Amino acid sequence: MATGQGDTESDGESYTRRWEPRLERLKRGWSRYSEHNIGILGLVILGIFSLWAVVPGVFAPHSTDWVAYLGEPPIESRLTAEQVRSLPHPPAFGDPFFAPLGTNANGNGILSLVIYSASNAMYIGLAAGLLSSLVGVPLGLISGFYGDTWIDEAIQRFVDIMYGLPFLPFLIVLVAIRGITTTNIIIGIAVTSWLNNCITIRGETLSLKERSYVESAKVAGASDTRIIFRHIMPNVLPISFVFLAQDAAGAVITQASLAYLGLADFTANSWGIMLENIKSQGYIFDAWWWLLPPGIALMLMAASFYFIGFSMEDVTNPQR
Amino acid sequence: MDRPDDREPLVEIEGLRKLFDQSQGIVDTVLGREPQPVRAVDGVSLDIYPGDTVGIAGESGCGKTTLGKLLVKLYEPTEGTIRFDGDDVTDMTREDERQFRKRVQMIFQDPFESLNPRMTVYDTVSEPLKINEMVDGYDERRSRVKQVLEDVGLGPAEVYLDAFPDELSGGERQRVAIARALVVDPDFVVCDEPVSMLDVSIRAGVLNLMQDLQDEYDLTYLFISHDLSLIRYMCDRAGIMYLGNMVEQGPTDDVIDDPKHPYTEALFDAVPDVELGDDRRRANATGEVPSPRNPPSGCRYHPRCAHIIPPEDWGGSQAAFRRAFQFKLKVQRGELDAEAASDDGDPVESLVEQGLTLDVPEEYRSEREIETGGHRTDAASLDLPSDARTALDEAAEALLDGDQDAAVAALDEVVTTPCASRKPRPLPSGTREVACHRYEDGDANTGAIGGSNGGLNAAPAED
Amino acid sequence: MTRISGKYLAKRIVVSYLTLLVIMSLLFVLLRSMPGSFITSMISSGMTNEQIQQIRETWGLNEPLWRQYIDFMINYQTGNFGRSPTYNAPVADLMIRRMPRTLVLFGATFLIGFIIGPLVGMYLGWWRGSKKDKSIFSTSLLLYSMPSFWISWLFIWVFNYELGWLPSAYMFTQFPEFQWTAFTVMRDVLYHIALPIMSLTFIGWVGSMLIMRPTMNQVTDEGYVFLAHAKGLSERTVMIKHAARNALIPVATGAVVGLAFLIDGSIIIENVFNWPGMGQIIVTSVLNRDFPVAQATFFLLAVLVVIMRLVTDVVYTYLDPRIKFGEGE
Amino acid sequence: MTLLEVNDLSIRYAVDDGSAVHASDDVNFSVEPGETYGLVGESGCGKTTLAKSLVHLLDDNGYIEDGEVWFETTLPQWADENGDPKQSVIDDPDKPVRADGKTDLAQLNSKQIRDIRWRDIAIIPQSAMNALNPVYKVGDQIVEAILRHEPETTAEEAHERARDLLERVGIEPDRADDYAHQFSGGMKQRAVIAMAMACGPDLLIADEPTTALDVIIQDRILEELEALQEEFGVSILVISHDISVMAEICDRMAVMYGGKVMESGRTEEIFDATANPYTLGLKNSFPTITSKDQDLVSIPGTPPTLRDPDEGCRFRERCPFAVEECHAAHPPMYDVATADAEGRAVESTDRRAHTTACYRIDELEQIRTDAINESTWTDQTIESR
Repeated sequence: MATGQGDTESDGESYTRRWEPRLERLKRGWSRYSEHNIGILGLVILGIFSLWAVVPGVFAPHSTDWVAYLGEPPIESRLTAEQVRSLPHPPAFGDPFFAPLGTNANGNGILSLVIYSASNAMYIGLAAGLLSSLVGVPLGLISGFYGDTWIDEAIQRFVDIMYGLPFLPFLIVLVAIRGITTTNIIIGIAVTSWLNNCITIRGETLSLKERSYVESAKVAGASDTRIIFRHIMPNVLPISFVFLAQDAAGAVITQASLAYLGLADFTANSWGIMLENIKSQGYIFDAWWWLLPPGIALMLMAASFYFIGFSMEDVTNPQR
Repeated sequence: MDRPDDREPLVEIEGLRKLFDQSQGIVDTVLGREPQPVRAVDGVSLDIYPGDTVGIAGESGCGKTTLGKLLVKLYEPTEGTIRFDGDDVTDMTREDERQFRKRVQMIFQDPFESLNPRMTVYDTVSEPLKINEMVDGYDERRSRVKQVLEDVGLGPAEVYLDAFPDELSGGERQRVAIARALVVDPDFVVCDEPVSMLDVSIRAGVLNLMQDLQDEYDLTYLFISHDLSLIRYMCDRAGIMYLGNMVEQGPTDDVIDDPKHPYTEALFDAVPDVELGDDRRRANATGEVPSPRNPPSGCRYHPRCAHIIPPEDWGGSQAAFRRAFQFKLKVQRGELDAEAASDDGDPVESLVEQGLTLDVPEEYRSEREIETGGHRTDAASLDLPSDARTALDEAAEALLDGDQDAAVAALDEVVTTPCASRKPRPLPSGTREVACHRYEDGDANTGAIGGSNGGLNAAPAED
Repeated sequence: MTRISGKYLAKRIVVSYLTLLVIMSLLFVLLRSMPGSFITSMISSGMTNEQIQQIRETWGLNEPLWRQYIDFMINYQTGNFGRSPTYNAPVADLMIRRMPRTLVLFGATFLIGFIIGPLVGMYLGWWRGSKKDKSIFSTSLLLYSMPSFWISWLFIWVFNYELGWLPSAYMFTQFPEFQWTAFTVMRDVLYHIALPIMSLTFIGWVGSMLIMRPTMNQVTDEGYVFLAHAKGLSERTVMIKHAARNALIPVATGAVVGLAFLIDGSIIIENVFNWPGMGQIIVTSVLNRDFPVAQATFFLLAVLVVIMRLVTDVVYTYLDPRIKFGEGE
Repeated sequence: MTLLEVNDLSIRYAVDDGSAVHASDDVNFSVEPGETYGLVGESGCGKTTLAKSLVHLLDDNGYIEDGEVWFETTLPQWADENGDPKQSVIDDPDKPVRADGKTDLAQLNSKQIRDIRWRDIAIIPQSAMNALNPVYKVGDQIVEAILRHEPETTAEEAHERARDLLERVGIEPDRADDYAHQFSGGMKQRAVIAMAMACGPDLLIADEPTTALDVIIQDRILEELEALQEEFGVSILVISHDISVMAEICDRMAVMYGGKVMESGRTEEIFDATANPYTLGLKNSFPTITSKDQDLVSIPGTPPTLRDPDEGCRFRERCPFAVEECHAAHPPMYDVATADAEGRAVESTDRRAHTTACYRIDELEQIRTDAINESTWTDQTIESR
């Protein structure tokens, strides 16, 4: 935008004056958001998971290579037959070792594994959510802004066809073909999850561009890019954040489902893989301390994204 | 109200037409569906002189807002030309368009929608300056914005500059919208229902402000409103639109005090007024506005018109013809069929009596209509010529046989009107222009108009 | 109530068919772009040269690519899905046996989910903002966040492992001690399908609730709901007959999304419960590199989605009398 | 005998921050049988709230704080064979029924009021355009109302009546089988009116009955309302901001501002002997179609928010005639006739008389003269925000 450079000449004071009302609005938005208990709860949960993801060592009692009875690497001795038979070991608090959520069949601490896996889920969720926003929002904006032209028609036809694809089978085939890596899983999820994003943003854009403030910008001679970026995008972005959160939640669950089906990058630590392990090693009904924590962690991670998303939706809903 | 002839019009509109296509998907095109466009503006000509306030009035769907948006180039016309200060607006270079955008602005109806909720008052008002690179530097821009805000009565401006629209009342918002329009110091402003969303006690303030600003900024207004009393208050000249056509235009006081077009007459009769009290006449018009997708042929208003013109060989009265024509319309629309005939008495008579009723206010109804709640009228008391009466009976019989086409055919011979066959041209009549067949020939039918220049109507305006 | 013109229906069917053609082309491209040769993945070590040649023949791999594409498209439209190397049987036969099983599971959960979801959504939307709404809504989001295989395990654990009430796998009792009659078979299938359906609907209903709740809430502000109250109708009548009936309209469109969710869900559930349907086979075939099967399963699931979308479209027109497809307005 | 008697009715809206919006405060008025009574005022003055509260149709956060709504009717289960309340009900102190047979609607619970709605008091809502349910046939929606309140009616009878009602308001009876989207705007409005008359109510509340309509149709609808009133003797409570419409159809009216009644009386009295600064200001501020060269004067400032308002006169901040006294308390209703005749301020107890809420009623002549002057309204420093 060639028209925006005038602002640089202003002094610092006028900048503070200009930002004040915006801060004020943010505050008001926050106070509306914080009316929702689940919104706060979502942020708290996500906050904890973020800490786990960034500094897992602070929270985890031991590393992921720790083995029951033997301790942290380097490990020189081997487990006795009796010790092996006691695995997976239920929660133990110091006797014979410290593992508050027990161990898996290999003797690794469940709590540590759960904490160290947070970063993987977080990464997949945010990356897939962001990616699908990055595809869906611009396409939705363009499709809506040029509504009823061939551009719109082409994008909508494409979306239509993509909706005809069964999501998980498509993902399975895609991942099987392209190779099972975290990146491919993220791309696979994003390839299908941008559709809702695009459709909603398009609908919103279609209605926004009929607003008279958009028309008066046109009368003033504003270019298409100015109208899209200055007048329409700021008003659809909050909604796209809602979708980002929901897509992130969906991505976390989808990744776990793929892991369950055996389509996961088994070099990484993830809750889905922990669950796949309990199945493949046959301890589903024998080791609740192994079955429950990763599932609950998955559920809470996805739920926190949903909680945030739906609370935000209420803030962005102009009706209320 | 006579304007000096040496003035050049600021805006000249000629034969302006705007059709909105229904959106057509690829598949529709493949399957060969016929598009049926909405004829929003359909052949409007109008001159606007500098310093004037020209009012455009009409019911919803008459195309007045579309006309306004065409004038500020929000829409491209399908046909016709708009000249602004001598330059054709539809065919402009980039630089010309830049100049045009500085000189022409628009104020919108809904102050709650016309301001971007995420921009402060300063951002909103300064935007046209930024876009058109009119004032350099933040500080100059800010002082220009302040000055305009104070001009529109939002003073001290400091209080408002950093406010967001949702912190302002409706009246304040509309003032901000006016400030945004005026900040580039335009020549011509289109005002689309600028006060219709405001409270009565606030309205007058905004209207008076607009009048003051007109002098101060040397403005020409196009004032669009459905509220005729506002048009009267604000405008020097008024144009009345109906279904995309301009049916009458002229000096406001003349148009309102002595409406010539039957539609204008009905429109003004319909406005309730504190001062008239019981003396008020109601609007003598039948039915409602038809769809602009499929408007009536000829004069768009003829199906509702009280003064519809009978054919030359019509032996009866105009009032009788109007009823006979309503009969025909009802048959065409399928509103009259065998089921409607009552069991008691002659079914033919019953159908004729129903078909001849007029859907008008009570003061225009026949006695029988008032008695029956508007569902029957007395055919015998009407001055119907015998051939028409025969045609009506024939049509009724055809209806009883369930043959709608035959019924229409039976009426086509006798019940025809020039109003339906060709479109009236807007012709000068006294101080104004009226598009009505009654004013086309000095010697025809009504004689309602004296000394009209009959030379102009040689070629019927047919499209 | 016939509001759908034949012309419109024809148009929708043409569009659906075109969609399928594009999906098939996509499938063709996907499978041909696999790393490594397409054929190597289908050849197992024990195959004779003749068999390999036969595979090459069936897949027309000796032909140029465009020729392969055309053959593929024609074969698929005539129901010729090729032969499965792992099952050593025509893929079509396999599909015909498996498809009904998936449809039963899928149909049942779809129906139950789309009854419970809108009902709950109706109540929550009507009482939006109440304590009940808040607690039920957040609980349902928690459910929605559960991986379906995990919740299935929990169900199996409780109802099979601990209580022993319901079987945890397969479609029939493996070594039945009862007489095989239509009735006992039905009962046996119902007995086996109970847990899969429970697990799937436990999560599946939330999707349609999420659409119903906000639309229901919007509808409460409509003039006709106000008028229904003003007419003196009971709250229940207003809620169900006037509000919910209108709020259902967008749910029909949203059903497409819920549908995709349920298909994904049933794939997982079939694998958990060893339900011998298409969801199970698509995973095993991909993992076993049995591409003829994977391809056909994928295709048929796409057909299912496309048909269901067609159905929701038709349902939509019945729900909303304002929509009269295929004519001027 | 009055049909409706509203005494000291106060309505509040609860707001999130714990304060309350005083949508209407100590409002008194009464409606006679067969009369058209108007509540006129700008948006947010509480007129719609007031009307809706009569039959408990407020939004969820609205509630009746105080006051009585006596209406000439009784619940079906409290009625004897003549439709009058049984003596035992009148004697029962727990039942809000008076000896003259009126029931206090404000005290009915939400189930009881549903029996009153439509049967006794019908509403034509503000947006009659979307008051028809799009998914049901128009006729069926009328039938629904009939069957609700007259369960002994058969479906065929109800259908027949629905068709008659439509025909009565000028719609082809066959169109009963059409859906709302097949109706034009004017027809929808007529259909809602037909529906409102379905159970023969005694009072019709018409909330902005013509606002969304084009002027020619508006004209016809107003005529239709007048005709219905003549035919059925129904009383109409009209709510509108459009003073011209009100002047045309109302017998009596109350001018409302900020939740209070500022002036009430017969329509001619209010227009010809205006006695309140607000009404005077309002008259100054809207154009009429008949007068040439008018000068409009707006009332400075904006209407109050009504969030926990103070004690003073609601209009004083915008009133050029405000004096010290106006800050202390909102004025009571004074009798205008006495003030005009004797120049004295006498509180009025007669709610049918022409009354006004202004302390300076004793200087009425002077106020009227000054109010015409534009400078009276512009030459004052009133904070605009």
